[in-house]
Amino acid sequence: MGVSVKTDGHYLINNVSFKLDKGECLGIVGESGSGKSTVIKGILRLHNSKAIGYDGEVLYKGENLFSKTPKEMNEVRGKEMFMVFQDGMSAFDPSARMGSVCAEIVRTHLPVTKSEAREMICESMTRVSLKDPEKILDLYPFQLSGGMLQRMMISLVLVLNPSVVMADEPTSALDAITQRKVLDDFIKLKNEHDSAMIFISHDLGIVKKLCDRVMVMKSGEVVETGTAMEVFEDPKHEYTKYLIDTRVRLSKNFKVLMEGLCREKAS
Amino acid sequence: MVLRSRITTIDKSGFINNKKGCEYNDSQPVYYEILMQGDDMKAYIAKRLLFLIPMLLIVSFLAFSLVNLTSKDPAADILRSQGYPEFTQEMIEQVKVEYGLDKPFLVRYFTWLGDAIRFDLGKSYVKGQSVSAMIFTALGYTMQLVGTTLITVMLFALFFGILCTIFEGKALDITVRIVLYIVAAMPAFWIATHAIWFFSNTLHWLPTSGVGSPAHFVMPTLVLSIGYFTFYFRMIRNSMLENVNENYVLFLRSSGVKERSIMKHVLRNSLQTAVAAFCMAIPGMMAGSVIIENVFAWPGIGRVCVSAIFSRDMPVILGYILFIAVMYCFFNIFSDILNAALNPRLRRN
Amino acid sequence: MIEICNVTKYYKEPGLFSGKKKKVLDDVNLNLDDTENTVIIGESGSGKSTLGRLILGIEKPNSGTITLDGQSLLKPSVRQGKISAVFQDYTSSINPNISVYKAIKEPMIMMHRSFSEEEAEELLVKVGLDGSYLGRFPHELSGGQAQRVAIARALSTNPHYVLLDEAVSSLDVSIQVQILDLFLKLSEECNVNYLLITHDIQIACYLCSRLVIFNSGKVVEEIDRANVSCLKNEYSRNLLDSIITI
Amino acid sequence: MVMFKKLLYNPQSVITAIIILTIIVLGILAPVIAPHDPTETNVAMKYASPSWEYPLGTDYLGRCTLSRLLHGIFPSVILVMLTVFCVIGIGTFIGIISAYYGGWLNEILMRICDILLSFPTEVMILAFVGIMGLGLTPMLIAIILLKWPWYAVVIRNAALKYKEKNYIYFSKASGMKGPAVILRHVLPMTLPDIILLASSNVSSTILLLSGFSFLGLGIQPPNPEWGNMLSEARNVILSHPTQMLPPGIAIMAVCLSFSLFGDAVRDAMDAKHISKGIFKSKGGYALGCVTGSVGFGRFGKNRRSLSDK
Repeated sequence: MGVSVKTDGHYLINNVSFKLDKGECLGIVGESGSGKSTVIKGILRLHNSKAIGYDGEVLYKGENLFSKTPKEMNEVRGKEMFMVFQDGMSAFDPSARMGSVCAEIVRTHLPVTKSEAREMICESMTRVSLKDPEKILDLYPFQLSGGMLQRMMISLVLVLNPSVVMADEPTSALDAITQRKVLDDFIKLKNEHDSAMIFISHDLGIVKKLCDRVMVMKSGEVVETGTAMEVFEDPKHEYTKYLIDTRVRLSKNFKVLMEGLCREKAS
Repeated sequence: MVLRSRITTIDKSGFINNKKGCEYNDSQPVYYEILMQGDDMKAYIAKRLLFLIPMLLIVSFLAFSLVNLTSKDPAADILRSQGYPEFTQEMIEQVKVEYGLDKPFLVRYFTWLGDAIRFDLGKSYVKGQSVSAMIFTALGYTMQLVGTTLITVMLFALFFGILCTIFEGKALDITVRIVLYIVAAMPAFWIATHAIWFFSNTLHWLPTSGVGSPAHFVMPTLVLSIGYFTFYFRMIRNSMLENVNENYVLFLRSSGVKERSIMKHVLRNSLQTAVAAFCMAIPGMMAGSVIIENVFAWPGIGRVCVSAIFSRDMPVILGYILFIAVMYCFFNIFSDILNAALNPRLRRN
Repeated sequence: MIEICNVTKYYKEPGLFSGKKKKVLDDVNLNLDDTENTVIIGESGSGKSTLGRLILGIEKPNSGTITLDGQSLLKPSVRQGKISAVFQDYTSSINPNISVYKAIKEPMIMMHRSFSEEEAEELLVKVGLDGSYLGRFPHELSGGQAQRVAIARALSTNPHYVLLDEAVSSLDVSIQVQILDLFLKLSEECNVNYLLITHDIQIACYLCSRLVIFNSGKVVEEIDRANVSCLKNEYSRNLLDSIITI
Repeated sequence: MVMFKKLLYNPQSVITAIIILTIIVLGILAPVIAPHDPTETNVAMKYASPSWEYPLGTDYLGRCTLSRLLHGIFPSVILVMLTVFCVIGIGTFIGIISAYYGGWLNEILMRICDILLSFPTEVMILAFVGIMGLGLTPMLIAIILLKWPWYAVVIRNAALKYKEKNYIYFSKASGMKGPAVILRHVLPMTLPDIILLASSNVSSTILLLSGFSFLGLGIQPPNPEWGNMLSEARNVILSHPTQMLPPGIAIMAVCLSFSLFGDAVRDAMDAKHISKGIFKSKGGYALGCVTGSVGFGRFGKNRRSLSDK
């Protein structure tokens, strides 16, 4: 699919095209301001400002999302494509209990009663190792930690079972340890589910661990696309090389030190 | 990585600062200090009410000393306010004894306070009536006016607030805002006078002033509403627009929730502040209706007070000040409690 | 040598009669050498930034002492010119109302030292900018540039210690590396020692040779960079395991 | 300073500022430029229509309306502005001190504010007029004594969001003392908030005081003041409805200019600088404008949510 988002003639992202197959995980990397999240917001047409317009087309199961009516779009959102936000704390209505918001989202797409929806959420919450789900559902978002909120969104994915999961920097607002755990949940989600995934991150390490294919973006344009292997082992474009090089240099010291340990253990 | 910095700032402002220990066993729910529920809420209310006592003492003392210490010769004032153009020393002595002015200041304060607790605010110098009776009779009328105004304001502000949020930037929104700008800059009494001239004297649709029929309510209510309406309209519109751009709206929308249901979430979040502010508007209107009551000859407390000022009737003025200040204190606490009940985030403290 | 002895810090909850206290730092003991760069690693809410503020003398500890070469750091005269800082949030590290030159000059005003534009320009060149930035305002700078100006400002008094409170965390990775390299270069040129506060072990290992792991207001473990793989504490192990390398 | 540049290029702020300045100058020069003595009566010419001699006509005693309007600027606008500036000065001082130093000083100052805030301005104006007699002075005194806590609370909230900025930490770390930090950083940063507050409150105070003058509690006739000019015109509204227009329109123009100027200031303030806390207390500004009263219950909340440890 190809996406362009422009505002008043000035392109925020230009000529971004990619294809996502069933069960595939695409990683979008780039530095801040490269237009990563604009792409997925554009796919779902979430920019509500009148100044922002779209060009091109997003073909999903043969249909162009850009030519759908808002009503049809609402059926695609959530049910077909679910978006995981980067900051759980602000993504949930601050004055509603977790249970009511989640049940509302589930009931928008599935013909179930409130209590059934709640049960479904509880069940999927245990699958992402959230203990005591009943109690969590009675709390407000600000009473939960960032990691737990991120998992709540993953459990919504499990309930709604969308074909495409889009994650917008879902781990970057978290502490290191929690980040790792949430990443593990995403890996589990990818392995156990047949949904396709678009994973946005500025952290090349995470993308390398999780994604099958990688798209590198720079100031609104795609610089390089390829399988994760290709891009990380043999980057074609200067910018990709530069990104990978700096990232490698950053962890070089640490890696050397840690490898020292491995060698010691081996001997 | 920008996000991380945002989290830290939230952290500093005390929103999510109660992380218990480290998070490495994250699968165990880390319950951030659970808020007041049930008993805690009661404790909060009790604490706030307890705080009211010293507050009321100070307020009453300030009011009493303000009225009593500024007058050089209160007894002469009393006589003058009772209409004696000239008076002898004897008369002054007699008045002093009659009104207890010969006693020391603090003794007078505590006597007055003791009486005030029993709703006895002394007697009017001019009419000789009990001040509390005067205030309570007038209060009935003022409360009727405040009640109708409050309902009008709420209905209009909500209606236009929501409408203008939905049609933000469209002709309707812009027109409403321009009109409100101009109306808010006009003095209320100026509008009132013109309304009387136009609707009563020219068209003969509505009575000019006084109380009696429901028709008497129309003009005072509408004129009094104008100022408050501008404020609440702006407040509702601002907080709704602010909420519309919040992340949770985007999340709900990205999950395919219908716009109407999203609007409910937005409303609930943006009305929290408005409800508490509506609550504070009640004492505000009681005090703010002074001018309108006088223009429309509405026999409320504001009018009682203004006529007391012209006749220098101190007990009435003092009673009025005390009454409004006490109302302010009460409603302030009430709106705090209401806010805490409505907005779970605030219950933390 | 900065010595931190038995430092405890509470924050009182707001309210006149509220007696509730929150312990942020709990009996912290640390010695910061002036021969090597030290890093304090901890997650958000672990109290590491509070420790940073205590070292800068901005806040007072509730008990315990912090001394610089034996003298209490709470006296401005002791710390003036010797300890400086670079903070995380580049948008707020320079007052948006004043120009770069004025910002760099600020620490000098307190020390009643003159500071010419040439000296400021020299400093800017040192941190990889040039004289044309002197008249600019903070909103005209990118994140990396703003952070460079903040570094120039921190170095203007020739301090022995520079506290880096998450100084690179809000930058993009490629700029992070640039700034970290700049730190390493300046450390040799200007003879400064860094005290880095961060949540990122990889950054820590890049810059510093001594690691202090910090959790819920306590020092969990102190270790040399060479032995980072031998961390023993459960929390530190967890932290280490969570690192994603490339 | 970016803000002032923005204001300079915004027609809304430039035009309103020019109007306000012109009115002030006219008010100061009134004795010189007014065509007649404002108290000089000319019964033969009462209710005269606008003419060359009386550009805006005359009132029921044949006094020149234009001269009365011009002379009314001083008590109706200039005195009110001076009062508001005075109040804001006190409020800024207390607010910034209590935000910057925090601790018990803050607690005491804020409790004092809480107590004074439980007297609504209208009531205290009535009380002061009741005690000190009719006139403008008791009203202005009441406003100065009663309004500063309100400004102190709002400015404190504004200052609090700058208190934890890194440049302030840096200044403190490099040994700068409290007053220097306040003058160098905190005060310039809160300045936009203060200007916004001042411009929106001058108009509310003008409206409030003209209301009381209208009731006859303010400046006593025959001295001209816009409120009491309206009060005199009201008595003859049936026969001469146009008498209400000049002072009413004057009040409206002044208030509109001030509130439009305030809005331009708000637009010019960088959106990034307006934190959540001040957004909420923005409601408070307007509440003050309209009713002269304060929803200080809500400020309490801001105070708590911007907890100062």
